[in-house]
Amino acid sequence: MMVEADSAHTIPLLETRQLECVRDDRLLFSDLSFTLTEGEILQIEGANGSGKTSLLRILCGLRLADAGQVLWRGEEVSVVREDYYANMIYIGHLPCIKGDLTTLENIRALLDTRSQLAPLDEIEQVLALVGLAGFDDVTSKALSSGQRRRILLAFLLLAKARLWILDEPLTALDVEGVALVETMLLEHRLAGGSAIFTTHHGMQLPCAMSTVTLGRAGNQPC
Amino acid sequence: MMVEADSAHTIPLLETRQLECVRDDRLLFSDLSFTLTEGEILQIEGANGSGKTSLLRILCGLRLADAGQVLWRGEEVSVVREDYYANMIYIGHLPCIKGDLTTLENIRALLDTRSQLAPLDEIEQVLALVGLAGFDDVTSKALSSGQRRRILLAFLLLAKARLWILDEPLTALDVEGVALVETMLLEHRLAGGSAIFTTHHGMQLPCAMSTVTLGRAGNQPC
Amino acid sequence: MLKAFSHLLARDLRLAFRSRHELANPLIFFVLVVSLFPLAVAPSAELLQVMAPGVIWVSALLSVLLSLDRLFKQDYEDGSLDQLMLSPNPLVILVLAKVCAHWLLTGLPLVLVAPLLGMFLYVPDEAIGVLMLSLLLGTPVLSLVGAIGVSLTVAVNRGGVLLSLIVLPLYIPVLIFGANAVDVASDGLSVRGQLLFLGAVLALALSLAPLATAVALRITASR
Amino acid sequence: MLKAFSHLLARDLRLAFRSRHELANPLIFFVLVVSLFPLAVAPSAELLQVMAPGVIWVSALLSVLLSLDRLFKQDYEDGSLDQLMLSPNPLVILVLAKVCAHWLLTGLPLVLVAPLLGMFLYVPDEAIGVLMLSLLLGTPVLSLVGAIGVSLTVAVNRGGVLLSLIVLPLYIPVLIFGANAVDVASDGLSVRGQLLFLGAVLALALSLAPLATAVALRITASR
Amino acid sequence: MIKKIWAWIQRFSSPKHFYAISGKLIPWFAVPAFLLGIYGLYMGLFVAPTDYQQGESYRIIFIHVPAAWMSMFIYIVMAISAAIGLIWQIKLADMIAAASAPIGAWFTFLALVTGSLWGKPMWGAYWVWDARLTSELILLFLYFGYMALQSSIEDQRTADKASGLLVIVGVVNIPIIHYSVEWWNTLHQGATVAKFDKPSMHIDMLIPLLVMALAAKLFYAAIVLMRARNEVLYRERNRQWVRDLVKKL
Amino acid sequence: MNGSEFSWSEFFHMGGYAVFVWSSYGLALGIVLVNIVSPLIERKRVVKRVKRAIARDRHASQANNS
Ligand code: HEM
Ligand SMILES: Nc1ncnc2c1ncn2[C@@H]1O[C@H](COP(=O)(O)OP(=O)(O)OP(=O)(O)O)[C@@H](O)[C@H]1O
Ligand SMILES: Nc1ncnc2c1ncn2[C@@H]1O[C@H](COP(=O)(O)OP(=O)(O)OP(=O)(O)O)[C@@H](O)[C@H]1O
Ligand SMILES: [Mg+2]
Ligand SMILES: [Mg+2]
Repeated sequence: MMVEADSAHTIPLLETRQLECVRDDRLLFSDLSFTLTEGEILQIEGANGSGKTSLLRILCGLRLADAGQVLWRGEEVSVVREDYYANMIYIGHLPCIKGDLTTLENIRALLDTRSQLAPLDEIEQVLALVGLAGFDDVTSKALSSGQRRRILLAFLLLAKARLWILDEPLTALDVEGVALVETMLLEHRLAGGSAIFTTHHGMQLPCAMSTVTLGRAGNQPC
Repeated sequence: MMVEADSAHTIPLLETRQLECVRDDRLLFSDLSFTLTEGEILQIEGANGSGKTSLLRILCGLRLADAGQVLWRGEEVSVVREDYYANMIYIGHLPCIKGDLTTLENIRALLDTRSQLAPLDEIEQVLALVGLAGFDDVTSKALSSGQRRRILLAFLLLAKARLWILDEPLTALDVEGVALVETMLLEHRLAGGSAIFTTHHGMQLPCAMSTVTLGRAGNQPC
Repeated sequence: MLKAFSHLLARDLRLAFRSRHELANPLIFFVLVVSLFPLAVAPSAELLQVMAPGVIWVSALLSVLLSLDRLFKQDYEDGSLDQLMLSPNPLVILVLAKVCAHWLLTGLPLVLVAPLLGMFLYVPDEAIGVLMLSLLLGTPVLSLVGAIGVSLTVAVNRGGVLLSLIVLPLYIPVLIFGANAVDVASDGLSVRGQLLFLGAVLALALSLAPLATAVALRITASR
Repeated sequence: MLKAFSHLLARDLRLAFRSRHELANPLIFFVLVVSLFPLAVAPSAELLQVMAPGVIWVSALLSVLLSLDRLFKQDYEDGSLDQLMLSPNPLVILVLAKVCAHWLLTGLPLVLVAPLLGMFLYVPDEAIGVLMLSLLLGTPVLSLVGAIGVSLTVAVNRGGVLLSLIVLPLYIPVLIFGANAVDVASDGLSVRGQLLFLGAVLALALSLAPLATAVALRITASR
Repeated sequence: MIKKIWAWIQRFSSPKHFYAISGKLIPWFAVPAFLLGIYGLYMGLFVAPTDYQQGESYRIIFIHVPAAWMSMFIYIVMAISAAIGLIWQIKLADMIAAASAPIGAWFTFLALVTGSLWGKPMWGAYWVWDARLTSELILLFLYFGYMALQSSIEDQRTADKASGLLVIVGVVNIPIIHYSVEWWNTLHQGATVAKFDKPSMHIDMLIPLLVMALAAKLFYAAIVLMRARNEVLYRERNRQWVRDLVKKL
Repeated sequence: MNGSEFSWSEFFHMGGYAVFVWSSYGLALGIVLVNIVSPLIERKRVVKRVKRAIARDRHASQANNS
């Protein structure tokens, strides 16, 4: 809020400069620059294979861009890695869930990687919120695909990160689950958080939302 | 068509009788009976964890029901397995795709398991239809998640089975892909085929569609 | 049916040839393990010669064991196994095709490279033929019996060592008779008995193991 | 940072204890492989005694090798590894925690059960202590160096044998010195040199391997 | 100053520049390699005297020793270029490493086989489990491991870095090969077969040996450039300059 | 050889070690040749692949324009 005052000097939360990604001889995108400010929600659009997942992984620093930079509060991500990772959370296509651990243990393990602790009753509360009440001591391999995704939603809520990077968060969720994600995003934004996400299924957010659209893959040989 | 004439004696294509499924002490459904006739499209509805996947796998004979029967043209599935499998095709959550094979080889391998052959130009045509034109000699691990699902759609079209059993066929598909699946289902129905599918994302079919709804999981201890 | 068999065989072979290094791997593992022993024990010719049949057979067994994973595991995880089980063709035939492919890719190379390793370990020339023959009869059994083990553990994740626990005891008769044949041949005696035994075991395994594997798959892959 | 270390260690241990059979598996594999040898070679006491150090060490090495997969593979496949790499804590610490867990679950049990196997294979009593000590110094190196190998091959599917091709050559010095120490101790000679060497290798591996592993993970897990 | 050097390195190591220069360099290595090879063979086979202990069989030395030296030398070259590739992100260095591996593997193989062929008349066996022999065998496996890893990772950048790291880790084997003869002796008293008693070598033997070793190095330089050029063409296949160039071929 | 006159048959005989010596030299020659030939073949293959890629891209861009 204070920063807004002299917005001329505002440093965006996340910024990309001339990003380029090449996979298997195909130029997926190049010269991709955009910024994300606090409280902004950004959807990455694009057809299948247009490079959304690749872009998100580059934003996270899990993949190297073939050219260009990703800046966190004005500094190269690889330089301020610790600060960046402490404030960012990424949830991708993959489950990140151990079938042999219970719901509760899975959440604890995920939080542990971020060195975060959460009291049991808070976890219980969040589990109820995402529709997993009563499943806290069920081993995760006995959960359905949608239920497993809901564990990740709980993790997302508990981690309290400032920036969410979500790759198709609606996968496997039922109608109620979709509504839940929408609410979560709205509340996150109200609390000043930002988010970048992809989805193929129209997400209806009653708020301003920027979009970045990636071109169709395979058209541009590089 | 001929069968319709004396519909009193019509044997349904697929019929379930008092199916029951218990997983981990939770009764997912019981006393589930429905029929599917030729040219009928049936959606299985239900929240996350209500047992849709389990039901479909039981219908395929990949899983044993805890009680009840599945009949294919009036006969127990385990008895007429060969006839059933020659006319049915199941596509589940999993990719069934080998990352090391090319798109073309993957399709060939899938057809081979059904002892079906398809001439190259037919395959090319279908690939173009599902939006994979030009990807036929790309190894599949270099495809995006949506592109991989499209290989399965091509397989589905080429296998020319009478009954389709599809578990969330819209996963990872973009808007265009969703429209494609809708068209495929319609044409399949026009050709006299039947289908059973699940999805959480409203599929708009401009035709009659039956539904079976499963209850919320975990509510009924058994 | 024959077509289903040959198609699946071809697919598995193609899959293996696609990653060519992968192809050489069980072989290299075999060579590596065999050459670990002379390093670990004092490398005197007499000692090595006495150990040789045992070392070569144990290594062959281990390298087949290690490569078993590729029989069904991957197919289970990516769902291809579901499609195989939904095939109108009898599952037994398909299983047999996969086992054949596995043997061609792991067992056969071992048989072919064994003479070289035998020479490294000072196996007398007259026993080299028996070494190859015993492996030729024995390795298919290892693949066939291994298939049962894999199909039982396919749904268990990280089943690597569980698999060996299940399979190794079943391998022991083959190991004993195979190694013993080479041992006896080194002393210049007749090995007809041992080879007949291995042949009989092979016939038995060939007729029963694919059935058992098919049944096991239907049970374990139900998720 | 210490907390991140201990939490991850605890998670891995808990995961292992959750499937209890899994826990015992490397141990059982070790015992099984060691006992294959008396079956495969003519079981005379002198022969076994000469072979014993080599056989025990080779088997230990193989059972660690086989269990390496569980270090990162699963985490890579289910995406947990991504989360580890996105942790605000240094990756080296997390790697070290995972390697520690791995050693506690595979190396340590081997050290504890080795005396029993040594006695089975007629290792003289005075060499038993050295056997344990050499394994105690050597198995952590196997876990540490193995971690590098796993992290390099984590993105390669069916990398099982590729892993052994990469890792076994690096294991050989440890094997030679470890087995030799036991051998020499059986003859009643001093083994200070060998044990010092193993200790030095351990110190080196402990300081460099986690770093190399962390670097390798950042490279290979980019998909 | 440093900046200037850096800029120069960057320019020189650009694949395009390298391709142009290496094309001109190859003959400068290949021709001397050929001439030295002929001269070395002549000296070794016709001029060098018969060894009073080993008779004529020692002439294998002129193949065996250069090959053995090359097997280690090439590995070290690979490790250094891999390190350069990893640290300074110079693609050319990775290509040199990748191009070296098959050559190194061939030399290792040659050293192993000629060693065995020499061992039969000298020790009465083609193979003994001596430390040096074994560690040379391990070196062959390290080469194989590098090539296997390189080819099994699809993404070229990842493959280069991962296999580069592997070579660097594998460097520990080199001193083991070199010093193993002594270590093994201290360990296995009396068990050693390979005690190369080398009475200070006759100058007529030493010269052809050194000539052959030099010829081998030059040969390697020529071949590695040829291979690296192929790598450049393949990896830069989407660049315009490669396309223009290939169209003319 | 020094002093006594040179004889080719003696030279090829290598004091009884002919098999070992000449197979070493033969193998060395073979390996040298393989090392020379394989990059040349490889080069042909690479050039062919690049040419095919060029053709494919021209094809694709024509298809796009029309
Ligand atoms: C398969 C068998 C053999 C292998 C793998 C082998 C390997 C090697 C290696 C790696 C070197 C280079 C060592 C270094 O520079 O540190 C070398 C050098 C040498 N080898 Fe062999 N060798 C074998 C057999 C033999 C035999 C049978 C002889 C002769 C009796 C022999 C004589 C020599 C000599 C004279 C050198 C040069 C020594 C020096 O540079 O200090 N090698 N060998
Ligand atoms: N392997 C398993 N073992 C025990 N219970 C399981 C197993 N897999 C699923 N379940 C339980 O069975 C129930 C139904 O799972 P199923 O996968 O059939 O649901 P679904 O309707 O397909 O859900 P989704 O929409 O999330 O895919 C879930 O409540 C889950 O807890
Ligand atoms: N491992 C890989 N190696 C080479 N190319 C790849 C790899 N993974 C993906 N690609 C290619 O990169 C492109 C983008 O893939 P990506 O997964 O980023 O797409 P996406 O936008 O997430 O698609 P989807 O909507 O289907 O998830 C695809 O065209 C694909 O062919
Ligand atoms: Mg994606
Ligand atoms: Mg489901």
